Amino acid sequence: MVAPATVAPTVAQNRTPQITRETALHWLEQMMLIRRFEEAAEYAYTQKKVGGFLHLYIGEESIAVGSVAAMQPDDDIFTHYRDHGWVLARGVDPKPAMAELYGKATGLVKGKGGSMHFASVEHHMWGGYAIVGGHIPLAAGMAFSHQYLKRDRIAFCVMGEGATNIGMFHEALNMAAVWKLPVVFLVENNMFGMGTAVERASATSDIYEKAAAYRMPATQIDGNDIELVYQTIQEFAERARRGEGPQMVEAMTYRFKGHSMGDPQRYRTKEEVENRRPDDPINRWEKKLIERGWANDALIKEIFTRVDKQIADAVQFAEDSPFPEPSELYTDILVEE
Amino acid sequence: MVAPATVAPTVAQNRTPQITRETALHWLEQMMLIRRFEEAAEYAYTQKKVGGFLHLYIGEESIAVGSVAAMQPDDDIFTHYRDHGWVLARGVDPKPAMAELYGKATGLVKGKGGSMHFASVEHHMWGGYAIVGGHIPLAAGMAFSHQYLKRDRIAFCVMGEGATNIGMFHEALNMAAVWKLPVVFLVENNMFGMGTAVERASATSDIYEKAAAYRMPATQIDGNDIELVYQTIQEFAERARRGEGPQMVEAMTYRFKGHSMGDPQRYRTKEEVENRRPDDPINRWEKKLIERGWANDALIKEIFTRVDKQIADAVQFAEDSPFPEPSELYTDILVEE
Amino acid sequence: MADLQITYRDALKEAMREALKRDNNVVIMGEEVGVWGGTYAVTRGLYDEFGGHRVIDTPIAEMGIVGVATGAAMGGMKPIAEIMTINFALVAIDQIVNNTAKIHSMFGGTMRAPVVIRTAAGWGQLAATHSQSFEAWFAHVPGLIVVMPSTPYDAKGLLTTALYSQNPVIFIEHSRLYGEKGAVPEGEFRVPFGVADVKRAGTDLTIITYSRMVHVALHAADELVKQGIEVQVVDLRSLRPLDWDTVLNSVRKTHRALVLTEDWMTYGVSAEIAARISRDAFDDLDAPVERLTQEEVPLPYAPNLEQLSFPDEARVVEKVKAMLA
Amino acid sequence: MADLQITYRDALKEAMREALKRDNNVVIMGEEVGVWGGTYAVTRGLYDEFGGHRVIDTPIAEMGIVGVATGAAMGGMKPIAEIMTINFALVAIDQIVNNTAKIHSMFGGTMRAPVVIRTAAGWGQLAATHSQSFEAWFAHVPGLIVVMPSTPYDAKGLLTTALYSQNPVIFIEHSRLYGEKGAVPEGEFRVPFGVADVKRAGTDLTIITYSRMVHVALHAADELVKQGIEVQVVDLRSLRPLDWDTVLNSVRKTHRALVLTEDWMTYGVSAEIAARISRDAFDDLDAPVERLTQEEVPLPYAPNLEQLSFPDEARVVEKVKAMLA
Ligand SMILES: Cc1ncc(C[n+]2csc(CCOP(=O)(O)OP(=O)(O)O)c2C)c(N)n1
Ligand SMILES: Cc1ncc(C[n+]2csc(CCOP(=O)(O)OP(=O)(O)O)c2C)c(N)n1
Ligand SMILES: [Mg+2]
Ligand SMILES: [Mg+2]
Repeated sequence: MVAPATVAPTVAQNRTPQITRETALHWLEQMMLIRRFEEAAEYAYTQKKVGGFLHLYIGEESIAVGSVAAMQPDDDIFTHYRDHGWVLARGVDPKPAMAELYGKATGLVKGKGGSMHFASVEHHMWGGYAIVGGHIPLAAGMAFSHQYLKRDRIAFCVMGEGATNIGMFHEALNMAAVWKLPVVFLVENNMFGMGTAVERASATSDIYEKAAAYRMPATQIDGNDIELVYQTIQEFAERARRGEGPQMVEAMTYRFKGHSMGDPQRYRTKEEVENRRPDDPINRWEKKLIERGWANDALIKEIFTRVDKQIADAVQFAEDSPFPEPSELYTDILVEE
Repeated sequence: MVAPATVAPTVAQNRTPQITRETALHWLEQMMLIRRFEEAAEYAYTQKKVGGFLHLYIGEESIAVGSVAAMQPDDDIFTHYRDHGWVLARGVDPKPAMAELYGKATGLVKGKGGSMHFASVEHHMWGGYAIVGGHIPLAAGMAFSHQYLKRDRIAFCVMGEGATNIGMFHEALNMAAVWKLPVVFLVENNMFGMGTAVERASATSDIYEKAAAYRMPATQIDGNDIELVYQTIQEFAERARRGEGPQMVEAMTYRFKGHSMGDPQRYRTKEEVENRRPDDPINRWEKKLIERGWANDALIKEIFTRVDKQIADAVQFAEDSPFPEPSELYTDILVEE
Repeated sequence: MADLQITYRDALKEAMREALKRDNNVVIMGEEVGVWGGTYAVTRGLYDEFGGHRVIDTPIAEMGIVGVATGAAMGGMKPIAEIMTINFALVAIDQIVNNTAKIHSMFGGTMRAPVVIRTAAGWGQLAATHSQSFEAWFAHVPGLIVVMPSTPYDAKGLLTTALYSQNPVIFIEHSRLYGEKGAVPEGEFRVPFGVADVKRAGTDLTIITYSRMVHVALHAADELVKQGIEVQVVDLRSLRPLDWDTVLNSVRKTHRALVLTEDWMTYGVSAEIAARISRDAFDDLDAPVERLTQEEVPLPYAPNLEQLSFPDEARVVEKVKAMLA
Repeated sequence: MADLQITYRDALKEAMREALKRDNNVVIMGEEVGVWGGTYAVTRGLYDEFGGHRVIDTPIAEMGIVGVATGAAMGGMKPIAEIMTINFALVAIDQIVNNTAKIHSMFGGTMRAPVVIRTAAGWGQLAATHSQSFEAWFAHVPGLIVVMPSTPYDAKGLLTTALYSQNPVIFIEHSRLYGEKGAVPEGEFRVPFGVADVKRAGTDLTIITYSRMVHVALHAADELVKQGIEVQVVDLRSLRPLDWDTVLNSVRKTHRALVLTEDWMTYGVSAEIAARISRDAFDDLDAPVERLTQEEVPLPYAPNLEQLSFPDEARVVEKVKAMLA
């Protein structure tokens, strides 16, 4: 008989900062951009200008922003339907992003994908996918192409903790490990898959333990600590890039909003959510910047005002854009040849 | 970063024998019955009396016989297409078993299943299944019914090491662990999935390590040591029965024949196979019986002769039996109601 | 007993509640069926009433859900496995087709797997992977019963039949019908499988349809009446088994048939219906059997494109008029 | 260049070998494609010739195989994913339908996933889960190309086209055709998608079919000739896209159509073909379109029952004669 796997985080949590003030401020701005983008999206949803499912990333922004900062620009990202943060962190213009939510022709993918399918190939952001776990083998496949074609690129695969219970996750991790593919699996453990708390759905609540089945290096970190995210992803990405095979990072976080719009949230109390507020990654980072003397209230206000303007412009752009031509219904089904 | 899971076998390999001479001789007879049954089946296949796929268990008989000895008669077994050994070990008459191979109306399942789908509900043997991994959730479901209905029964799920790379395996293990279902997962690691050596297909060649992802007790044993199989299954079955949740046993073994009939076996050398011969579980058990003074050559010969007779009768029965009526093509599709 | 005006959603819930009450072997398992109350609120309240051991939240693992439910059914239970939407049935389809549908036949009739697999079709700016119709796939498979109710009455009656059945049933609801109200008798009653329902009598043309499209057909029929055209609307209710007599009798009366479905046309449900009518009513038809279906595209998100993808009342009216012109 | 008499198996292998030679982006991945040489020996020799980095053995993980191949295709490669038999495509079908088929459309045309998914249909006492035909399912899905060649010539030409295509192709071979010989030109050539082939000209009746059933039809036609009946045999070659002109022109000539397939009838391929002919050739038909298909049962193992399940030459002859009587 066996003891459960003894896997444990090793990334030093107390490193000296390796980033410049400029970077630090940029991260704050990016996180706030994501936050405001989603708040605007939420509002537009209540106005029935955005439809379908809308999964907000509010409270988790540090993971996308910290991770992207640690990547090379031509590393490839695959994520799930909770994808706004990843696209914006990657530097995609909020205008086509907002237009995509509005289902407009000027949207990121011409209004064909909506919230769940943001993508920008030019930014090596290969999209949000809406079948839980379905994108995990795709990311492994992209990594396969890098390895095969001897490209100095790696793939990132972002998913929720709930996705680690579906078979596709395991098939992809095993194949990645057998072939030593350059891919980092990044689990955003926000404690719930829809309304199901992690411990009710997964035999282990510490998702990084699952990497042991594939002898894959793995760690669990505080995902709301943006600097730690950055350092950890750097470390694990380097390992993958050096040919040490796939890696896993589990970033602990919390989703402040419902799973999607219209979630009755019977599965948690208002108090539980309120108790997590101090953990808001944006507030935490703000505080840290002030502590370090890198920012003051005035500067922060200036940044946030800039963000507000950008989002207002994005909304205006989306509002003003036309819907796709009816003929677009029949395009892009097959590549013409 | 993490070290790989530190799971390790704990079953004492040197226990004093807990079985009687009578049991020991019965095991020898059962193993030989399986062996001869399959040799007869192989011959019938070359005669084109048996068709389709025929997956032989030759060299692995100790796992089925030792395991079944450790079960209660109403514990439920699910296995894959390499199922002859399990059905015979469970005490099913070789006559309808052989008739099933012949596709006769008197077969175990009326000639509708063939080699891959042996079953006998009366013996709590729920069948061989031919989609790799497909039966694993079924066994968990049977265990679910035992737990829900408060029945003092447990389920056994037998599979090859190759099946542990498919998603269904992981979904079922996780669900079994979350719900603490009374099920024992028994992996027959015969070193190959068809022609793919375990280390070419699985990130870990020690399959029992995969249980760590589900915090599931697991062990790896020499599956060709029938007594060890018996002791281990007893121990793990008891744990499952006591409500300690799912368990995993990995039994190391070796398949002497090709994967199915007509396997060119390009993936291993003749020498490799010959080098494993001393490990033949029947020979090993014979020797041990003689060592213990429980048998001599004459007695063994007597047992084998009895087996030969039984198999000859089974073949005769199969030969003499009629094919199903043509109208049987349309029966058993839906339960009539 | 009196009829109640209740929603399709509540009709389904009532059928399940009655089953949970009368039969301890019945359990519901699926994602968010318990604490959440079902993403479409169909199971809301059942977790509180019957407890977490009867209304069971599962991990996101559809193969596991269907497989475990099937194994439990083999062990004597009567599980309802909920697959949140029919799109997610794809990850479970091997279990459905190779296990659930075949347990009985593959083992020569010695076992049964009477699972009810409930799932929801539908759409609403959910884009390409979340707006699909796969009923033709399931209905292609011997060993399965495939049901697609259109009204609260049928929903409850058919689900009750499913919950008494010894066979595996794929029960496909429609997310856009959950709020639809209709008259439903109090207490238990059954609607048999394989019995189509003439939802509206008419003489000029038969529309053969099922699920949400029944309503589109009925609205179109109301409009057509104003233009002097009397359409008969046949609701298939179950796609497997198919009630062929009702369809044929109707077409023999009206001499014209339109098959109306929400799935893709090519190799879809409408193909089978049209092929059969064309053959069996060859001498009775005054015009070719026509089909009106979803446009053959992966559904885009943009609301205007989505609207263009499905047959609506106006398009049905237009089509019927063209067929009678 | 001269024609060679080679098998369907070798024709497929040649198409792959040429692709592996000309295009470094081409790899083959699947279970037992490498060291074993393919369970049906289609890839035999390619591992030795091109190495394990081009001809790649995988774990038993069909979702993973298709997903990885699709991701690699998005990364610029041209992978051939082999699914050992079409039955195992069920565990991978979510990847095929929700990823491979939709990558291009769902992201507004900004990405491509030009994977070739090769798999084998077939049977031979393999029982219920190993003897199925799912071509109707795949052909139902916009975004996929579905090919089912019947001859070595078509096999090589269509696979070559697939290997140049920028779209995902489901390439369904037939295990009972691998040994079939036929004339195949040396070197590279292509057979386009969506072009049916009149495998035999005739005037009395059109048989529309594909894959192995083409041979059954041709044998039946030989027999029928002796009885004075001239049958035209149309081989669809690809089920999606469908070459409708060739089918219609043939039926307009013969006025009678029989659709012959190896899949189950209800909601199967034959339904679409029959429905379309019935509509588009409504005034040209002298008799209803008939269908001859596999019996609608999970295939039993017993050889006599299996034999009864599939249309054979005799049954085709009988059916054609009945249609002309
Ligand atoms: C295969 C599949 N099953 C179910 C769903 C419905 N669903 C969408 S998101 C979700 C929860 C996923 O949770 P997690 O992976 O933790 O990500 P999070 O939403 O928490 O970020 C579920 C069940 C789906 N989209 N796909
Ligand atoms: C889903 C699926 N994929 C592929 C196959 C073909 N197949 C049959 S047996 C087998 C190997 C299984 O190996 P293992 O699980 O180790 O069992 P063993 O045969 O060695 O006892 C394969 C690939 C299958 N039956 N099902
Ligand atoms: Mg989550
Ligand atoms: Mg094996």
